[in-house]
Amino acid sequence: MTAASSTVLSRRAALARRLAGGASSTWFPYLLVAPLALILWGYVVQPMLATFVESVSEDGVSNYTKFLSSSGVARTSLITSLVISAASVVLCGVVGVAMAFLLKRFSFAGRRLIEAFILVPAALPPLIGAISFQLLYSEIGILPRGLQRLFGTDSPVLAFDGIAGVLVVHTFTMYPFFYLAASAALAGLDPSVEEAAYNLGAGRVRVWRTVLLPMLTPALVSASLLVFMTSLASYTAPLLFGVDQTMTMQIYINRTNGDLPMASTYASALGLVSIAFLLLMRWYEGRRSYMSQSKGVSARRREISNPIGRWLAPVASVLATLVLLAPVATIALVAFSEDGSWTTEIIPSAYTVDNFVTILSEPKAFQPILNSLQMSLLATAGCVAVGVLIAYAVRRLRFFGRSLLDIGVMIAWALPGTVVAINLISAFSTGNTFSLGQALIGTFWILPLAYFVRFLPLVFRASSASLALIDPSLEEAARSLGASWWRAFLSITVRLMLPGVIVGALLAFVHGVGEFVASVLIYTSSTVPISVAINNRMYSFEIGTAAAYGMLQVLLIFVVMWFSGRLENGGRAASRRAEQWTN
Amino acid sequence: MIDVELESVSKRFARSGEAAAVDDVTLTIGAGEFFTLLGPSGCGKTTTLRMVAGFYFPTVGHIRFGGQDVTRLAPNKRDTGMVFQNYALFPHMTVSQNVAYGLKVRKVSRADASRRVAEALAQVHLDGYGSRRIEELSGGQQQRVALARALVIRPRMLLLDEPLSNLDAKLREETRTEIRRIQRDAGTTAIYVTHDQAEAMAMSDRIAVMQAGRVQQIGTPREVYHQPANAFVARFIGRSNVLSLPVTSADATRVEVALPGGGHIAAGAPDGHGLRAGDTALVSARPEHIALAGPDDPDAIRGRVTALEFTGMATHLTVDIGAEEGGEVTVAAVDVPDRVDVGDRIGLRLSADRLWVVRP
Amino acid sequence: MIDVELESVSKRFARSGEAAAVDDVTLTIGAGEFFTLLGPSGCGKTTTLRMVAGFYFPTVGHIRFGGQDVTRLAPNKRDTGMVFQNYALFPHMTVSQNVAYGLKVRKVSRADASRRVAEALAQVHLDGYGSRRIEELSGGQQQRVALARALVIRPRMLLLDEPLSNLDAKLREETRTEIRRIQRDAGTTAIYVTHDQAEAMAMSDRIAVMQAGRVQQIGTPREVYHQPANAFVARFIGRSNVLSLPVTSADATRVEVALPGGGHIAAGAPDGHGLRAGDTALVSARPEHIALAGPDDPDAIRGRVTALEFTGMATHLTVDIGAEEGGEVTVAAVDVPDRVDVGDRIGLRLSADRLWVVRP
Amino acid sequence: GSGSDDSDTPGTSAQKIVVYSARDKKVTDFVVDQFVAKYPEYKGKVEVLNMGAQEVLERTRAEKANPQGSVWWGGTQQGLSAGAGDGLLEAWQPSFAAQMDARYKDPQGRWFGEILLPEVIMYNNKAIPADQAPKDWDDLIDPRWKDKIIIRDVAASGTMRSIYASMIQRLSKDGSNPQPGYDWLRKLDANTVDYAANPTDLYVKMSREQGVLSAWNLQDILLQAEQSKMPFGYVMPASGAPVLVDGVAAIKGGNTEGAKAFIEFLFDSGLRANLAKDFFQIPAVPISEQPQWLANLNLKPMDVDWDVIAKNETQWINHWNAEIKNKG
Ligand SMILES: Nc1ncnc2c1ncn2[C@@H]1O[C@H](COP(=O)(O)OP(=O)(O)OP(=O)(O)O)[C@@H](O)[C@H]1O
Ligand SMILES: Nc1ncnc2c1ncn2[C@@H]1O[C@H](COP(=O)(O)OP(=O)(O)OP(=O)(O)O)[C@@H](O)[C@H]1O
Ligand SMILES: [Mg+2]
Ligand SMILES: [Mg+2]
Repeated sequence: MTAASSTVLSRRAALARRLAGGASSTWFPYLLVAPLALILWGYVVQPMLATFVESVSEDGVSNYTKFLSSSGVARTSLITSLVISAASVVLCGVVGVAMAFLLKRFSFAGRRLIEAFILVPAALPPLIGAISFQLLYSEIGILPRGLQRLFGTDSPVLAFDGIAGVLVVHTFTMYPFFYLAASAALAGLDPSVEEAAYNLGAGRVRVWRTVLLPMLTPALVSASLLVFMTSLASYTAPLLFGVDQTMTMQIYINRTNGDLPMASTYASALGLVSIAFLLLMRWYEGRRSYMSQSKGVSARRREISNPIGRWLAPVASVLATLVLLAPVATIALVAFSEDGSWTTEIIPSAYTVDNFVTILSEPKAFQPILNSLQMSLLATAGCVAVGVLIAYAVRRLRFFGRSLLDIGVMIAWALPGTVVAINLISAFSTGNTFSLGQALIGTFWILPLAYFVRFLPLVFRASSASLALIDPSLEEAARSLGASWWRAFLSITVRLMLPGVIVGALLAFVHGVGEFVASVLIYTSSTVPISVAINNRMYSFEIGTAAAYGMLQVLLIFVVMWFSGRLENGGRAASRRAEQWTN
Repeated sequence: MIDVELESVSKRFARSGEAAAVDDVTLTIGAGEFFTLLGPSGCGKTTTLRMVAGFYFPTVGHIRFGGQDVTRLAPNKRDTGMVFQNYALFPHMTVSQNVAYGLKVRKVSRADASRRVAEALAQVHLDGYGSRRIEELSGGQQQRVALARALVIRPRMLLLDEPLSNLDAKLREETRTEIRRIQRDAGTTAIYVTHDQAEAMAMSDRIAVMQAGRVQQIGTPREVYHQPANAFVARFIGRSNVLSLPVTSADATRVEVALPGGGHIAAGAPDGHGLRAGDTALVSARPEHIALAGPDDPDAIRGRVTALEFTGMATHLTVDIGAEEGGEVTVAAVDVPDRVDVGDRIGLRLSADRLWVVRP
Repeated sequence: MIDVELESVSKRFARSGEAAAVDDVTLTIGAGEFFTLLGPSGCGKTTTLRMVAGFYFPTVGHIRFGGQDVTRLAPNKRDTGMVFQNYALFPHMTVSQNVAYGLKVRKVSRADASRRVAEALAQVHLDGYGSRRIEELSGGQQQRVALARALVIRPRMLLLDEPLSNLDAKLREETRTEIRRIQRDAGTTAIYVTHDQAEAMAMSDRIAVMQAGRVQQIGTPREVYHQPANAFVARFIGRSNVLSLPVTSADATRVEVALPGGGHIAAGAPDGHGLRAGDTALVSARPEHIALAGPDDPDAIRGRVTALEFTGMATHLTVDIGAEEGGEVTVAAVDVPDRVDVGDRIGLRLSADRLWVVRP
Repeated sequence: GSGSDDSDTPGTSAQKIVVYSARDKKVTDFVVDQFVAKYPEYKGKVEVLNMGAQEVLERTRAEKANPQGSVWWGGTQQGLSAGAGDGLLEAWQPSFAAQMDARYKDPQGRWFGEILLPEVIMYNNKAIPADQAPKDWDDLIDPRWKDKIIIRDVAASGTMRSIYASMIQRLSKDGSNPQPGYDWLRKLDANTVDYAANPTDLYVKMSREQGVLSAWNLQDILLQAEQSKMPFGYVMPASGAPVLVDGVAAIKGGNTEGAKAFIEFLFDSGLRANLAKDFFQIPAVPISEQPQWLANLNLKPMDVDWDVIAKNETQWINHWNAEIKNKG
C-alpha cells in the first residue's frame, strides 16, 4: 500500500480502492444487488404486477372480500388449495427424504442407475403424464382394475379420486424437489456432527429426528416452498381428478367466463398466500444456524455396519423406484400398444412399434426436441447466473430489502404458468428498456425468457439451501489470501455450493423441457417445444404417438441425469467413498 | 516505524449482550515486529485479529497500516496471511491446491508456485501429503496446511490465530522456530495469538495481555513476566503467587514488606506505586522463585502441602499458608525430596530480587 | 479389572498409501484408569480413539470392553462420551441444547437435566452462555461446550481428543483438575489424547507413546519420563539430550560411560539392555538434569552456547558439544548468569542419578 | 430454431401469415398444403400454431398491443364473440358471407362460422348395442343409466357450457326460469359417474368403460371411431341437437391481407368437400358434393336461442358448478 505521490493519483487510488474494496464495505451489498434487483424488476416483478393491478382495476378490493365471506367458492377454493398444498408438502417430504436416505446413505450395485431414473417422474410430459396417472390409479387404472380382477370385486379396488388422486399425482411429480435438495444437503453435511449424536447415545431414528433433519432445514425449507407453491398453482391434477374448487380451477373458470379481474384476483391471492408462506418459512429457517462450526474438515461418514441396512437399502430402493417409475412405464405401455387395443383390458392386448415409426419418420421429428433442449439450456444458464448471485446476496449480505428480493424471485413461481405467460406477453409485446427496445413476442427470445422467469426460483432456492451449510470463513480465507471478491466467490463459494446449484439447474432444465402451459401461449413456429408437439398429438387423440414422443422426452431427461450424476460425484470421489463405506 | 496501529478500537456483537468483545483497544505494532496477543479464552483475541484482517469492522475506532486508514479496506487489499483458528481450509481442494491458492491469485508462475508449495509443505513437515484431500488428514496435519497456506504467500503481515494449538510439543517448537525465521528473514510483521505462554515468551518481541476485551499490559516477555502490571497479569502469565503483605517501608522503586513468619523482604515496584508503610501490598512471587525449606526454618513462610503435581521438568507443590496472606502458594521444584508428601508441614523461602509489587 | 482391551488393532485407510494409520496396537486399560495417548501429529491417536468410539472399524484386530467384543458395536451402544478434536458441536442448537442432548437421549427428567447442564457449564466457566448460538462463541468457548457435553452425561468411558488445546494455560489447568475430579469421583475410565506433555504427565495414570501408528512405550508418567524405552520416546517426552557415549562397564541395571572431557558417569539402564564395555550407549539426559559450570570445570562436558531461549520459568540454552557425542544439548536453567550469552564457551555437568540408557 | 423467415424477401410480395388454430394439426397441415399449392407466393410463409381454443383467445388478447397472429382459426361462437367484443378482430365482408346463414356469423363481419358442430349423444358401442342406446336427451336422466355417463367437465369447456346452457334454455325459452333446467341437470349429474378433464380424458374413460354414455360433438365422435378405432357410436337426439358454430376470423393488426386470402380459401368448395369427407366437418356454408355420411345425417337442429344463452350462461354455469355438480 505505497502512498501515491501525486494527489491525483492518490485520489484515484482512493476511489479505486473504494470501488474495488467492496465486499466488506456497507454499500457493497447494494452494488451487487442493484443489477440483480433491476433484472428481477424488469423481467419478473413488474410484469407480474400487471396481475395485481388488473385484480383491483375495476372495483377496487371488493373482489378480495369474497375470500373472507364464509360461504362461497372463493373461500372454499382457497382452503381446498391450502389443504392440498400442505398435504403435498408432507407427502413429498416423506417420499423425497426417504429416497435420499436410501440412495445417499448406502452404496450398492445399481445405485447410480436408480439415481439417474429418479428425476424422471418430475419430467413427465404434460397431459400424457397426467393421463398415465389416470391409467394407473384411477377407476379405469391398471392397478384398481388389476386388484378388482384379483379379488373378484364388483368395482375397481383402491381407485384414487378427488383430493386423494391429486395428492398421488403431486407426490409422484414433486418428490424430486425434496429428494434432490435433501441429497445435496446430506452430501454437504459435516459428518462429525452426526457422529457426535451417535456418541451421545442417540439411535438412528433419533439422530435423524434431532440432528440430520434439523440440519437439513434449509434444504427442506427450500423444497417445501417449491412444493407448496407448485401445488398451489397446480392445474392439471385437480382437473384430472375433478377437484374443481381450487384456486387454479377458479382462475381458469373465471377466464373462460370472461371475468378477468376476478381471475386476476384469484391469481393475486395465490401470490399473496405464497408470499405469506415464504415469509413464514424464512422466519422458521432463520431461527437457527446450520453452518458447521467444526475445526478443519471432518473425515467422511463412518462405515455402515448394519447388515440389515446393507440389504434392506437396495431392496427398498429398487421397490420404491419401481413404484415411482410406474407412470413412466405406463406411458411406455401406451407408446407400444396398438390403437384401440386397450379399452376394458387391464393392460393392452396388442403391441406395436408403429407409434415410434410414425414420429421418427416425420421429417422434422426431432426439431421440437432440439428446440426444447436449446431453450431450456439457455434459460438454465441465465437462471444459474442470476439465481446463484441472488442466493448469495440474500443469504450472505446484510442490506435493506432482503426479503423483498427473495419474494421478487419467488413470485413467478407462485403464479400459474398461464398467468406468467400472459403477463410476459403484455410486458414484452412492445419494446421496452429491458427488451432493449425490441418487441420480444414472436421472437425466439420470449420462450427462454419465460423459462428463465419461471424457473429462476428453482436455482435460487437450491443454491440458497446449499449456501446455508457453508462456513463463510472459507471465503474469508480466500480473501485474505488476496483473492478479489469475485474470485473468492467463484473459486470457493460457488464451487462449494455446486451440488445445490447443479440440483437447481437440473430442476430448471427438466422443467424447461416439460413446460407447456406458458409455452403454448408464446411459442412460434420456429420454436415449437416438445410439450406443444406432444399436446398436438394428444389433442387429436393420437395418444400412442403422443406417448412415443413422451418416451423420447423421458429418455432425454434420463441421459441428462445420468451424465449430471457423473459430473456431480466426480466419479473418482464417489468410487473412493463407496470403497470406504463397504470396507 | 509503526506498521499497524489500532486506535480506540471497539467491537460489539449484536448478540453478546452489553459487553463489547473488544473494548477500546489502542496499540501500535512496529514493522517487522512479532507481536503476540495473549489472554484467557473469549477475551477478544480472534475478534481483534479479524478486524486487522478486515473481516469485521470496528464498531468504533480506526485501524491504520503504515499510517494509512484501512478500517474498511477489503481483506484482499491488505496483503495479510491469516491462519484461522478453525483453519478454514478449502475442502474441495487437495493439500497442494490449498497451499497454492494464494500464489495463483498472485499470478506466480506455475513452476515457481509448485516449488514454493513444496517448500512450504516441507517447512511444516508435510512433504508427500500434497495430493491428499484435506479430509484425509489428521487434525494437526490440517492445521499445518493452514499454516503453510498463509506462510507461502509471504505476505507483508502474518496473522496467526493459535496456529500451533493442535501440534505436539516437538513439532510446535520446530514450527515456531520456522515461523520466526521466515518472519525475520522477510521482515514480516506478525500478530500472533496463542494460549501457550511459553510459546508467547519464546517467540514474541512484545506481548499484549488482554482480558475481557481490554488490554491489560503491553510489554516485552520479560517485562510481562517479571514486572506484571497487575494481579491479573501476574496470575495469568505463568503461575504466580500473589501475596498480600503489609508494607514496612517504601521508596520509588522498592517496597519492603513483612513476612508472616517474621522478617522482611524487599520487592521491586512499578513507578508511581504510591504505597507507604502500613499499606498492604500485593506481591507477586513466581513458583520457581520460592525455595523449599524445613518447616522450622526461621526465615521461611510456614505452610502445609496440599497437593503435589509432577509435570516432567519440575514438580509443583501447592502449599497452604493461611488465608490472610493469599491462601495457597504454588512452588515449582526441580527436585522434591522424596519424603515430602501431601499433608506435610514445610517452609518456603522467597528470593528477594525476583519479587514484584503489582496493582490489584 | 480390565475395562478396555485393544488386541492387535490396525487401521488402514484406502488412500493413505501402504502405511497403516494404526499399526498392530495392543493395549489394555483398567477400569477407572486415566490413560493418555501421546505422540506426534498424525501418529494415529485420533484414529485409535475413533475405533474405540465405534466410528471406524479396525481393519484387523479386536476391541473389547469389559471382556465383551465390541469391535463392530454401534457407537450409540457403547456409552462413551467423546470430545472430538474438531468439537463437532450441533450448530443448530444453543449451548444449553448442545449440552443437554445426551441427557435427553438418556431420558433424564427435565428439571434434573437443566440442573446438570447448568452445573456442567459452570464447570467449564461458561455460566450465562447457555442461550448463545454456537457461532457466537469464541474458539475456546466452543471447545469448552464440547467438553461439557461429554462430561455431563457421566458416561462409563470418556474419550477426550485434545479437549483443552484451545484454552489458555490457566483455564487448562483448572479444567484438567475438574476433568480428573469428575473422572475419579465417578470411577470413569478415560482415554485422553493430548499433545501437551505437562498435561499428560500431570493427569495420567499411564501413558502410551505412539509413533507412526505403533505404540512405542506404555508406562506411568515417571517411567516414560525417566526411563524412556527408546531414543524416540526420550526425545519426544520433554526435551531430552541423547548422547552417544562409549560404555566403560556395565551390569544388569547400570551402565558406566565415559564423558568426552574425561571422567566417567553411571546411567540407569533397562532390563536386558545387553550393553558391554566397548559398545556405544545412548544416554538420555534431561535439560534440567544438566547444570551449568565454568568452561574449564574438569568434570564438565565443554561446549559453546548456540542459542538462548527464555520461556518464563526457565531459560533454555542450546549448547554445541561436538557432533560425535550428539551434536547439540539443551539445558534448562532457572537462573542463567547474566553474563552467559550466545557464543560463550561453557561447561555442562550431568547429574548421575538421572541418566538413563535408551534403545535406538 | 431454424426457419425464421424474413418476410421481406425480395421478389415476393406476400407476407407471413400466422395462424392461431384450435383445429387438429392434421386438418391444418392438410389445408395449408392446399393453400400453398394454390398460392405459391405463400410457400413457407404460412405458420400454424396449434393450441386450444381458450388459448387462442388468451394469446390474442394478451398480444393486443402488438398482434402477432393473422388468423384465428377455430373457436366457439362465444369465444369469437368475446374476442370481437375486446376489439381484437377485423371486420370485413368476404365473398362467401352472402351465402352464409346469419345465425352462423357475426353481424358486423368480425367472425364467420366455418363448421357446424351438432352436439349429440355418444355411446360406447361395444358396451351398448345400438338399439338399446338412449334416443333422446331425456333418456339420459333415466335411473337406468346411473353411473354410466361421463361428461367432459363443463365449466372449463366452451362446448360443454353451450350444451348445458341449451339444456336449460330448452326448458325455459326466455331464460327467465332456469329451475326446470337445473332440476334436469341435477338428475343428469346423478347419473354421471365422473367428469373428464379434457377430451382425451373423455375418450380414455369412455373407451375403458368407466362410463358408456356422453354428450359430445358429432365430428369428434366420427373421427375417433374412424381414425383411432374407438368403440364410439352416436345417436341424433329425437328432440334435436344443439348446433354450435365453430368459426374463423382475421385478427386486427396482423397480416390482414394474407388472413383474408387464407379465410377465403378456407371456404373453397372443393376444400370444404374434402374436409367433409375426410374429417367429418359439416360446413357452415352449403356445398355442392356432400359425402355419404353427411347426406345421410338427418341433422335435426335444436331450436336454441343463443342470445338468451349469451346473457345467462355465466350465471347458469356458475350455479351448476357450485350447486349441482357432484351433488346428486
Ligand atoms: N480418512 C482418512 N483417509 C486417509 N488417511 C487418513 C484419514 N484419516 C487419517 N488419516 C491418516 O492417518 C494418520 C493418523 O491420523 P490421526 O487422525 O489418527 O492422527 P492423530 O494422531 O490424531 O494426529 P493429530 O495429533 O494431528 O490429530 C495420519 O497420517 C492421517 O493422515
Ligand atoms: N459472532 C459473535 N456474536 C456474538 N458474540 C461473539 C461473536 N463472536 C465472538 N463473540 C464473543 O466475543 C468474545 C470474544 O471472542 P473472541 O473469538 O475474540 O475470543 P478469543 O479471545 O479469540 O477466545 P479464544 O481463545 O477462546 O478463541 C467472546 O466472549 C465471544 O463469546
Ligand atoms: Mg479465538
Ligand atoms: Mg487427532
